[in-house]
Amino acid sequence: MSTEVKHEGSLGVAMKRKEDPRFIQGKGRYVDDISLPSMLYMALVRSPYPHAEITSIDISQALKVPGVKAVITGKDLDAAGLGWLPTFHGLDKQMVLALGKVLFQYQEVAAVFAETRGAAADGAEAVEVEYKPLPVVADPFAAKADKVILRPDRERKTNHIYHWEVGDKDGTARALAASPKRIKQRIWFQRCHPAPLEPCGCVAQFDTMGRLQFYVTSQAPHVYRTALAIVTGIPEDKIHVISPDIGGGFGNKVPVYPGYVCAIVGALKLARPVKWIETRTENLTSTGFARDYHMDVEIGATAEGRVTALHVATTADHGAFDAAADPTKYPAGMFGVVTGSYDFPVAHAEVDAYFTNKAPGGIAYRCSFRVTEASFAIERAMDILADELNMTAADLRRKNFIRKEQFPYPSPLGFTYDSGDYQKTLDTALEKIGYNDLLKEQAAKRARGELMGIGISTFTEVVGAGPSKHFDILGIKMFDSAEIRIHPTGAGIVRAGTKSQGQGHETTWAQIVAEELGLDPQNIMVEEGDTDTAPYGLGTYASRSTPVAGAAIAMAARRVREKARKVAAHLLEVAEADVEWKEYKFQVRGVPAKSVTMKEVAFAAYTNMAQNEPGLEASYYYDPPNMTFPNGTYVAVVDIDRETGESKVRKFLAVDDCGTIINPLIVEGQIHGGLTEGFAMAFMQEIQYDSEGNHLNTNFTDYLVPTSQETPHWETAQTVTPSPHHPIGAKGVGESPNVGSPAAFVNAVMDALSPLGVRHIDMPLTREKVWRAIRDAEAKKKQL
Amino acid sequence: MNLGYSGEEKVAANLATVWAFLQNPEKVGWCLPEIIDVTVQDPTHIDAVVQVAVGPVRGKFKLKVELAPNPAGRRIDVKVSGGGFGSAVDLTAGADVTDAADGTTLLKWSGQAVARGPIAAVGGRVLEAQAKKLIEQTFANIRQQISA
Amino acid sequence: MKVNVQVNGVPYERDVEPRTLLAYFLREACGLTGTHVGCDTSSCGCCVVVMDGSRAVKSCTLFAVQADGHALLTVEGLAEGGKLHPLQQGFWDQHGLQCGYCTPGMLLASYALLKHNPNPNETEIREALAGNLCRCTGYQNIVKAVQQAARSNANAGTSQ
Amino acid sequence: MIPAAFEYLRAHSTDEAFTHLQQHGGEARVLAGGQSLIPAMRFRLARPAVLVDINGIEELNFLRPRSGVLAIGAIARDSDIERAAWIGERRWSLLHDASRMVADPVVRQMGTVVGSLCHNDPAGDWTAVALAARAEVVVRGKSGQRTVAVDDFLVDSFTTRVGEGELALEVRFPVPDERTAGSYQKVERKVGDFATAAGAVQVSLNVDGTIRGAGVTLSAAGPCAIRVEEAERLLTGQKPSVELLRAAADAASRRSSPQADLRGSVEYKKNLAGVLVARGLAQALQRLGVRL
Repeated sequence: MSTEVKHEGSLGVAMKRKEDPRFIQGKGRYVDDISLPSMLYMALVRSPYPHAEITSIDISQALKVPGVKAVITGKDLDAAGLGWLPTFHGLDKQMVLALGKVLFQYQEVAAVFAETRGAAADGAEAVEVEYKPLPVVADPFAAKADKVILRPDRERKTNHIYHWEVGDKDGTARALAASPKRIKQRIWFQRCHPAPLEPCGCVAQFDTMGRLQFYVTSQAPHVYRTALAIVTGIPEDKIHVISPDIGGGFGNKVPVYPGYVCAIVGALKLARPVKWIETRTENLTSTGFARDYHMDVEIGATAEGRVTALHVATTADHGAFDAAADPTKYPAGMFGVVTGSYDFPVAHAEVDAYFTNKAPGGIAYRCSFRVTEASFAIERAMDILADELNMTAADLRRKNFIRKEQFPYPSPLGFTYDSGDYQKTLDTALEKIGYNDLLKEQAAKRARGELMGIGISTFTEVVGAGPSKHFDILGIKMFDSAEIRIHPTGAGIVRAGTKSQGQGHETTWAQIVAEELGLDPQNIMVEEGDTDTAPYGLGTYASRSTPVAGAAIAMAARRVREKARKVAAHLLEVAEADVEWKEYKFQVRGVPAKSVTMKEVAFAAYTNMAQNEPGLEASYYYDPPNMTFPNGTYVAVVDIDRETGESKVRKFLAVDDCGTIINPLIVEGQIHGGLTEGFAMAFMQEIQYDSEGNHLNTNFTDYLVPTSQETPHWETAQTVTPSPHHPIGAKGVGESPNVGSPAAFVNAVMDALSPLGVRHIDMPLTREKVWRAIRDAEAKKKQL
Repeated sequence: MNLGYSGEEKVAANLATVWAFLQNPEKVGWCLPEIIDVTVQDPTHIDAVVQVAVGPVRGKFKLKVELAPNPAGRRIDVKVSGGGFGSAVDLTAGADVTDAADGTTLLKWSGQAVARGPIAAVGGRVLEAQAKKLIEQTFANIRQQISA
Repeated sequence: MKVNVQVNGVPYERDVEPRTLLAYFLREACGLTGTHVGCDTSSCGCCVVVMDGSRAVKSCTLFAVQADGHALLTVEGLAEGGKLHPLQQGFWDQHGLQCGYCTPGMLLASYALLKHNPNPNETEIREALAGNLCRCTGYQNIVKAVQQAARSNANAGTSQ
Repeated sequence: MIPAAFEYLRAHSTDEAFTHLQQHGGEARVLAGGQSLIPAMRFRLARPAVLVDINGIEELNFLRPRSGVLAIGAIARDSDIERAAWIGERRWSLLHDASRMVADPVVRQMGTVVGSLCHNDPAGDWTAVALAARAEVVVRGKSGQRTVAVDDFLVDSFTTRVGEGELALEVRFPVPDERTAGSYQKVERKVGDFATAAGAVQVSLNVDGTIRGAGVTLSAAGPCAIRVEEAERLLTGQKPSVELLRAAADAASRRSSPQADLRGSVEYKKNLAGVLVARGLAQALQRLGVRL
């Protein structure tokens, strides 16, 4: 029947992205591009004080500003039962607009609605708020003392939010005590902000039937719909959430923010559409921050360098509300992956979180819930241990890797690692970068007093949340979903519960469907982000799209295939059992010449289906049996300028193992981007507060996002160890470079400084910190 | 941001004259630089409006001023808090008042400014200049006014 | 206040407040939403457009009234007759974009660069694009995209 | 973020601009490149009632060497200098360096040298450069035009000799001779940031290889750009040597009186002042073919 040439397959093809033509021509449609007739603009009044009682709010002058239509305050919302908003992991709530007092600088105090952007800003400026300053708690260690209780609204009158622990406490203590070698280090992963270039924003409108249409920068539109239904009491069928094109998310666009609720209230109250687009200052000061973990890491080892035990005790700064977007059962996310790539016989990890007068958050910034912190802690600590044992960083790692034959590997902190070949990945990296030559060069330079460092990070992360028995957000299990429809001509559409923010789903999802069905990916349309059409899914963050939704798509495609098999049997005039799927088409078992393509079957499914059900579509809700465990080896080479403290990253190689690669072009792009954010955290990015609780990095002049000039040149390579439990063996990659690279950079700088006896410097490694460390170390040497 | 300053003014008047001046809130209020308006609330509290003008930055700041003259302790403390530009500024300043015995009086002052909000975050370098000027000028004006 | 501008060769006359920033003028008064706004401090470059043929400017740090009488090029005007500009083609071929938010600004800053330096090396490209932030790509593929466009221009014997 | 409303006046000639400025006095600001002013207006830290736009004044759009001076008009852009045909000449190396380090490459296509001098940010680039090169600013006031040496022009942070109602027309850099070279050294946290510390250096040699004159200045080292007179004195008349450069650098470090901020502590910035002056001098001398 078929004479078509063999389909080459779509998996592993470096296909150009299908979504790009609209972006390169300025035809993307982001939230701020949406203008509705008679739309109003909203601006927020924010507190200059980090902790203060609100003694009065005078809106009378604001209401006189030309163009201002209304002003709402916390009191108005509270009266309507909208004073508070539950946070995503369900353990706390957050004020929508300040009620009685403010708890962090730039907290939302009032919302102004006006005819133009300018009038809204004029109105916000005219709102007069009087504050009575209260004592400020600006760091979590001060919060522990409970001298000032920041959240008297809570049942427990303490700043302590939770204690979480995992592993064998006593066993770990015993093993540590018995270890001949021990290292202990306080490692702080500084507060960061994802700062996507498009700030958060929304447009809210109630249509003539009273149904809410809500355009919003959301990484998880379905969860928003459910959350909004719960918060506002609007029935869920009357809420339509649309995530249009999103200009980067990185975890920042997972939580529901107070501004969204205000915009909806304004749209309802004024019966006009309302647009709210954050300013960059609002983005950096009030929406979800990440990290801020103070980790005391302790490792025990034998004299020969075999690790015996790991203990990590963390103090976490969560800000004024516990708005961490973690799954309910995991207040500290996947921090339990802190044993990393190493075979620790026993381990214990604990996290204590505190309220402070800082912005709320604790979101997963390009990270699967606290994996970045965990990975940094273990990779940094292993280097400190290597230094202590006088071993190279590579040798210590080799000695302690989980071996290939140990997979599936039950970690002492409760995960079952799916697959990996850490030794091979490390060897590939060291050979490719010329590790031995670098060591020689370094020795020669050290002899001349020059500071050159080589940093290695051999990380393992855990992504793809997650199996329903463990993972939920607001009670909703963390499955994901896909619906596939194949049209008569063999073109089709796939809809998923995820939402791309640049990851290229319109291309990769099409490739998965095309691979499974032997169709042309160019004619598989991908649609996401519209809750009226997409199946319910938990969204895109925590590297869960490929591990969960990617699997759902493959499984839905296989369901389509099973249905198509029946039609193929009819066309081939054989029993269904005699039809096999081979080389991207259906053929009669043992008779390759007798075959039909999916395209032919698709047409028949609508025109000649015989007794079969017409049409060709299927859906699948995928509940992953396990997480996936991408891993890799990163090597950084740095040169340090003694006089200025500048660290120059001369060379960087990333060898990633993310399992099966769907699109190498996109995988490489994800790695470049993640490495750049890892570089940013290692050297530049930090959200700082002074002791008075003032936010010091409120815009891009002080929150330092690297430009093309600071960013190093990246080299990449891959090893492929498929995930055994994922339908196509893919593990996810978007976060690996961001999770694995900070330690490589910092280890490189510390390696450069090790001849001076410098052991650890907290990120970001600014010029001054490095300069100071060198100067202090030299002064100390002189004294000796 | 947190800024600290100090300085000294020699007033060509005796101690009694100086204290008489310092205990008059209206008079002290008008010593704030670029002052536009002073409203006396009570003997130790005034509301003031000052014009801020440094480089491109121009605007009005509404200030609440609390005076704590203490002739016995030979000291005057001033607390200023206020706002403008969606920001808040708290200034505290104090001066030790000593009789120089030659008919003049010495004001040894020191002050501290804390700014919050966009003015500190964006206008940091501008504010630096302004806060210093505000405190310095206030004491210089006090000297001039008393001497006049 | 009346503003007359040529945007992508098309005349627009609009009446706006003097405080209207050029970026919002293009987006809201002209309906050309390809030009984006990503910050308030002239740092991110999402709003870059080309003025008078070869000057890249940040349209969020310019008032619309200042553009009166000038010619502007925005991302919407790069393709001609349905054919992508070599820079657009380069960004697509080399995977020089992910979320797409910085892309218009990157394209126009690159356009101005190639006007002044038709054959830039990697260092020169990285220097010239340092006024534009990208959070997704790590810049490397953007460099490759600009190089591809430069080669393509050279092959076509033009410097468009 | 949207600025507060203002009245916009476009000037087509210096006379017209001057008339507007005289009429509105302190209520008016000149809009040249706007790259510092407009962000300040967006944050509403600046809220001038009137903006006098001078970008349309063609007579101020020049960049030309004439009778021993390089005159840069009030609306000549930073990028005009970066791209000028003659900028690659050794004598202009100080300007050349700086023209590639001011702000970022797009901002430089609007930003102006004269505007930057008038803004007088404590961490500005052109202020230190103009000081090292001993430039002068031409200001139009009520009593006509006057020329002000940059040393005198820079009064205090954000304050210059341009009074209310006045207009700065151009800056004049003396054309250095053949045996002059310079260097601009800047440490910044990233491109587009203000300097953590910066040093501008310009050195002229005598035929015998001794230093005829030197300009050594610092930015981000005080309320506004400062001249390191001690370093200039030390260098003048001497034969270049490693020790001499060290001494000049130490003088720069001592003279530097920076403010601590997010960019660094006083101690670190003072260290940088010395390091950058040493590097700048070494580079300027290297450009003159001097091997130390």
